[in-house]
Amino acid sequence: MGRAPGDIPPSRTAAELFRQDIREWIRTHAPAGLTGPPPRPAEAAVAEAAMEEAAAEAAAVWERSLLDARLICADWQPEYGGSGLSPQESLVFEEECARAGAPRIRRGAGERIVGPTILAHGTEEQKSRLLPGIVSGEHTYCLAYSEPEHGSDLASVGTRGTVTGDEIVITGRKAWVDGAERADRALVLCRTGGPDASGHRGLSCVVVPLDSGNGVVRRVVRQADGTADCRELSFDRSRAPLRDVVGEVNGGWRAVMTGLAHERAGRAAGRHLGFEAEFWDLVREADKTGRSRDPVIRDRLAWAYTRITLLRLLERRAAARTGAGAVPGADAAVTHLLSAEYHRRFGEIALDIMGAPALVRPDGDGYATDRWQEALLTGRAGTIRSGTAEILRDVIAERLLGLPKEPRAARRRPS
Amino acid sequence: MGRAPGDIPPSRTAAELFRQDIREWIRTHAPAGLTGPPPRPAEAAVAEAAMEEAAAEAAAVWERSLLDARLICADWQPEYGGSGLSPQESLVFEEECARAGAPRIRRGAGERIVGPTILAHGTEEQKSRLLPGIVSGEHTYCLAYSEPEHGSDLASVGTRGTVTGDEIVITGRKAWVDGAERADRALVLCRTGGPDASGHRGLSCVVVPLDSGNGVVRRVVRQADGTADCRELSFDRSRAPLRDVVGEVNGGWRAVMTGLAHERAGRAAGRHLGFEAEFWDLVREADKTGRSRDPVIRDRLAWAYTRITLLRLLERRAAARTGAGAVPGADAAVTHLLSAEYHRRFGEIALDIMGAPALVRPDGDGYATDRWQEALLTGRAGTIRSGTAEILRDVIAERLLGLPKEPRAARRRPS
Amino acid sequence: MSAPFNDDHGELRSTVRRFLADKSPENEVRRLMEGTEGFDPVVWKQMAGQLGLMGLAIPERYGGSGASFVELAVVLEEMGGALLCAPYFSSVALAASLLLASGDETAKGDHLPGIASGRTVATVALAERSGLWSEDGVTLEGSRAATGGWRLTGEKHYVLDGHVADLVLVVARTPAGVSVFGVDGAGDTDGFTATPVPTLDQTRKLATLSFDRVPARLIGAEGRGWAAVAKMLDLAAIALAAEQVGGARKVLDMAVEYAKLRVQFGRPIGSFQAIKHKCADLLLEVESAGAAAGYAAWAAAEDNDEVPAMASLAKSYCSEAYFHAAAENIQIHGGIGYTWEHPAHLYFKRAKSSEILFGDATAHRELLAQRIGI
Amino acid sequence: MSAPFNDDHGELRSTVRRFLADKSPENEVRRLMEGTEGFDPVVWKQMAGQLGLMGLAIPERYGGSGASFVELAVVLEEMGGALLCAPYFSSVALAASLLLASGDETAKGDHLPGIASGRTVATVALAERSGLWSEDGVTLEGSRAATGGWRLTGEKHYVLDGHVADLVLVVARTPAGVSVFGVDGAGDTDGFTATPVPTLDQTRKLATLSFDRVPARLIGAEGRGWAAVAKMLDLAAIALAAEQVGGARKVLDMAVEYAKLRVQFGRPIGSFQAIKHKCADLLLEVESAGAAAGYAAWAAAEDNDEVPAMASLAKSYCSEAYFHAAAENIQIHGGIGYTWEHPAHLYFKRAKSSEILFGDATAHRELLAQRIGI
Repeated sequence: MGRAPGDIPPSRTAAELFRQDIREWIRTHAPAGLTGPPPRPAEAAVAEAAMEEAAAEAAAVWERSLLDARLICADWQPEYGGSGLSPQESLVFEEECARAGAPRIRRGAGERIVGPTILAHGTEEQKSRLLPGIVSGEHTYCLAYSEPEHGSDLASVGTRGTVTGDEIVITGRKAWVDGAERADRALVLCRTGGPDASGHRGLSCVVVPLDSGNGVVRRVVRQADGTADCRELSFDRSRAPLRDVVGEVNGGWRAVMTGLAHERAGRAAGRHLGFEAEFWDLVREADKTGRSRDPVIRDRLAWAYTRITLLRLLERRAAARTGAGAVPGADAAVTHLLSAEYHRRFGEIALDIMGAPALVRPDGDGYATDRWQEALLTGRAGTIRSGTAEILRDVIAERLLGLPKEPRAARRRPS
Repeated sequence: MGRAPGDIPPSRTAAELFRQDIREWIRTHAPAGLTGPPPRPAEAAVAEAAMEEAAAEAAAVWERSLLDARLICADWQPEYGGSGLSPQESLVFEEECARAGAPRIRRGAGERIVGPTILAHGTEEQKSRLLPGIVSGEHTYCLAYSEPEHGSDLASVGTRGTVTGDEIVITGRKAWVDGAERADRALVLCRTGGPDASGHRGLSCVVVPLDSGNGVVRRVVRQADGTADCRELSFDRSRAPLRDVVGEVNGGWRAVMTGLAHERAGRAAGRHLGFEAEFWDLVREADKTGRSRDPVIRDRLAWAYTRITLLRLLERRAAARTGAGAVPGADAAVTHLLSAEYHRRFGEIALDIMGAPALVRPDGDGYATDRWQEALLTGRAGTIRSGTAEILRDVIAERLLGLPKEPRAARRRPS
Repeated sequence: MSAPFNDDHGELRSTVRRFLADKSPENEVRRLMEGTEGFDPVVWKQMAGQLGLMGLAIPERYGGSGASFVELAVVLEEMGGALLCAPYFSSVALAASLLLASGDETAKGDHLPGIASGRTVATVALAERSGLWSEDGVTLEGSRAATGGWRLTGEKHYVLDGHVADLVLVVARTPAGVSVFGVDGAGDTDGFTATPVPTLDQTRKLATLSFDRVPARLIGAEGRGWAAVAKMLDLAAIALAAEQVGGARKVLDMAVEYAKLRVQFGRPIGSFQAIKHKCADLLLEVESAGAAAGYAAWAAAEDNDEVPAMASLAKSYCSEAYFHAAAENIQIHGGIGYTWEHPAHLYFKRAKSSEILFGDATAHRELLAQRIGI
Repeated sequence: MSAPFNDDHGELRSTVRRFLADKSPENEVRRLMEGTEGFDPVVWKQMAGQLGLMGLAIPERYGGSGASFVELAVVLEEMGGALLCAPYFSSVALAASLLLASGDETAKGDHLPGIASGRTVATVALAERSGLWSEDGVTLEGSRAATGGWRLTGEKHYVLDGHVADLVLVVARTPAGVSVFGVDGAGDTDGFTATPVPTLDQTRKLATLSFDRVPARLIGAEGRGWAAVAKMLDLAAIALAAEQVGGARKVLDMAVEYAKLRVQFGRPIGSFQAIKHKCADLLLEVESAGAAAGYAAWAAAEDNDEVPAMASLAKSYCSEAYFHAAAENIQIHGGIGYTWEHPAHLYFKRAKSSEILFGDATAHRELLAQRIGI
């Protein structure tokens, strides 16, 4: 009788006991200047912004403490540098950091995608060798799957990987690579199969060093929101050791799918905490101008609060399910889609509330934006990255509801 | 320089000159008791309802006057019983009838679909023989295209038509037949082609008498809105003269397409006049309860008024274009879709405004509904009939925007 | 289809589901909805006797089994899915909740055991002609009779199962303010008439009650009734939200099943992206609705201070999700889905009615804004 | 794609379209939007001289060609489609409209010929820090100087092209009420500064103007200025709606072209129903927007009593249609559509900005409700 944990916030589960410990630990370890005083989620975003400007020293102390306590990639097993936190405990850790105004320290694509992919499909040797470097920050990874010509259609990937002795040699071009600027390694999806291995057959995932001597060229691509980061990588006979293929050679598709599910789950994870802080900040803006007394605006704010709450509840459910052994799969598409579509709409609501002042950007080089303008713009990217909203709906309908796939036209042979 | 007529309401076009004449004609010919006094569109619906109860005599006088003036199917050429009104003039006639509170007298599917199909694809002999009977009301038609198994997929029609000498013999079952109760003839879509003529090849349209001696059985189907009309027809070796095939034998698909476009155009035609009347009645209800002071309700009412206005403008455009010689085609899908989706939403808004009183139906046999409940329920049918909203969007995208068709799976051979 | 997050059926859920599949199949629903009473007394007895459903969330000292609102929500979800025709919502979610909130030990002791055992069908009469479920809307007059005791005069509308209730809890206005009274609805109480009215949603009966100096017993303190009513309204919103989740799950299942089987244009219609994405959106909404209603029910069980906000959040979200799902279910079924024989319209009408009952989505979003301090 | 209802290009439309294709291609738009001035004076002269665009809707007696708002709307539609960077909207749709509405023959005779010939770049300064385009929002003070004449003191914000205007029409408050004044913006007017501000939509420049006892000339009667401003606001709404239609048509064309060419999963993405239906919905909205803006422009040309309602109807509908189309254009393009190099974001930013300018869709729907008597 009753429901599974996660459905109902249990007051005395392991995760809640963990909450007391971790709250105390954060209180004693987060250096002054990092932690905002009031335990209100509304302050978290501000605190996170302040963090960027905080003395590098305080940040380094905090990182050191987290590393010592194995609280970076904390859900990974101790042998790889984590603490083996359950998904519920990880969520509690997120919540408590937000509550204390202490920034999480994350390892980007390495934590979100590459690690989970190696954990699921890598050899024991790969796990022991590669994962600790992600945790420690020694190596920073990016994900080089998409290509300019193929976008979300990863089965059409054309980048070649040629196995030569104990090496694999990569040539091709990758686009929409988040974090390529800072990364020193990429998990690259390439085509290693013969001419008859089209589509998702004959693909491999391999860790490639992004050394300048390795034929790798970075290209900066400016985005609609004004930011300009390296987002394209081209490989010209770039070499990687064969032992760094994750999953089988020609058997990379499963690794891709695992990575994508983790990517979506990771993008949704804990986002409601930031959303909630941002929401209350917007309410305060609306209070200032009196817009929060307008019934139409109130209706939209209540809508937004409802979505944030739903994200929180669904994330708890997801954590409970993953905690019970489920691999993030199609349901990661659900939370990612909800989260991305919420934030897209939030940006629109925010600008409606701001009114005329939203016409003007802050001073600054390039195309500086305030946070509401940024929300409006980046919101548009959220329903494109990690699979467009359209692809996510296909995934949800086919995998969760069992609806039949569309009849496919004959696939064009990838070039 | 400037725009085509229809875009801008021209003040001195032929249609506007016609308006003066027809307004005067209606004033002198509509019998007392039929015409409501105030020339406000808001009253038209009330007047139309009153009409139903008005003395049959007044209605008969009005019908006689309209017939004498050739104002039933008034856009058909004089040789078939009409006055050859241009589309703009037809619209003016609609508007003026609504303004005067005088009911239009229409000939249902005969006027909306069968007539236009015969005009486009029939022989001269068919036009002369069949059309005047539609105008006069001697014969009432219904459209028997869809089948229970195939719904909107008319190319899968399985009803057989076998040519035997100078007759065609029909066997099969048809569903979603509007007006089958009152009709004495049906335009039936049947499969006359051989076994290799699948899909839209090998179909024929034929006028079939619905005499009880002709193997025709009517079945009453009750609808979700509580109404119960004959809506299914089954044919068991029902016979029709071969000369009543409209278009070529096995060449019925073009006739089907013409009919559907006219059906959609006809369903949209003049509907904004009724919508407007209904809208103002709803506003009066909202005034009574004070709901019209609620900003969220005001926003929805303004939304509704906007859509009605757009329908009026788009209909004027469409009339101008048809007047300039265009055959109603994919753009009929546009106005029909707008109109159907508007009214679906209108029913929801109406119930939101009514609140708790909408929980209670009026007294009466069966499932009596008030007009707002009826709007809510029938609104759901509007986006299904005459092609679902999904099919209409395909039509719009493929024919107006030129987007490629979906790859088709191998079509199953119709049984 | 098994709903992907919905791994929380539990034994209660499957027991109730089996019972309803047996006792409340579609033909029974149609039989009862055409009648005036609107429920089957035999099934009602079984619900109480075999399953103990009426007393589920009533404390043991009043004859219940002392489970929580969470279990009640599971039952209501299943009933919503089956469109069960019975005065369960009115007796349990409304009347028992109001009695429990009243703080009146005598009234609780008098009435809850009857409700828990199913002997007493009870309801709450709150709204009046204006159709408001708010304190302002209460005008029915309670006055002290010269002979002692109280008399009620006025009309109540939109009273769930008011024509079959043995006990009617009436929210009235006395000189001291809003007060709750108990009225005997079953016997030939002088001055009291209950008239069933035809309903948009035929599976839930409503009545108009008229009171002409009807003797009544005060429940709780005079003039202090609104606090209990307000609490009941929150619980009613959560209970309706649970029902709505059950209904929404059911129509999504129907739509998905049909989309897999129905072939048009040579393909199952579920292979068309338009249908597929409709279903995907409905799944998102149904799962979100389930999360909202489930959490709200947990808050109700804990009786914590999240109840008011979560009640309005759940009611507004689940109302819209259910209506959307019920509407799209008709659309996906096409012409078939609009016929009287097909059950789609029953859910559609239930969805719209339960959206309107106790305040629509817009009204509850405004309440939510107030309750979170905007 | 040729828009199916859009068979009304006419010669003016094609002339303007060719001119803009030549003079305002994307690289020019990008060059000008990065600069401060925000327009190319050479092209500006050609617009006035070769095409006579500035004087199009200005009566002949003031040096214009006396065409109507309908023709002006055609030009604005094309400019919206090309994202022309120039102070055309501010000079023609705002300043000329306000002068024409002012009833001040002297002011019209003084200023309209300059605007019509393109010699005078003019604008209107109405909103202040609060960002309201309403009578309430006007606080900038106009007072009589001891030496005679008027002086203005205060700040104006969100002034279109305020930093390049030769003539600024300032809406100010004097003891008698709201009044309109002319201020020389070009020279070194004492106490007057115009500061360009960075804009969300870089293709339309805004400035903050500050006035410290700036000499100004009263236009129209003191205290009677709001009627003319209100009329100008209606015309500005219609003009913006026309621009929005042009922009929306353009992004729909872009999206459809891309959907036909871009292959994903072995098919052009335009063959996927999800994309197809998005485009179909956009077409409905773009055509509806075109009908609304066209009819509103006709009402403006006739100067009839439908203008206020149609202005709000067109502004609210076209704002949302354009934003929706611009947003879906990015979505349909995917990652490419979110890059700076791709023009999609320029339209997206223009769409959002023009939605906010002069009141957003919600505000105009409320106005519409008032104007039709709800």
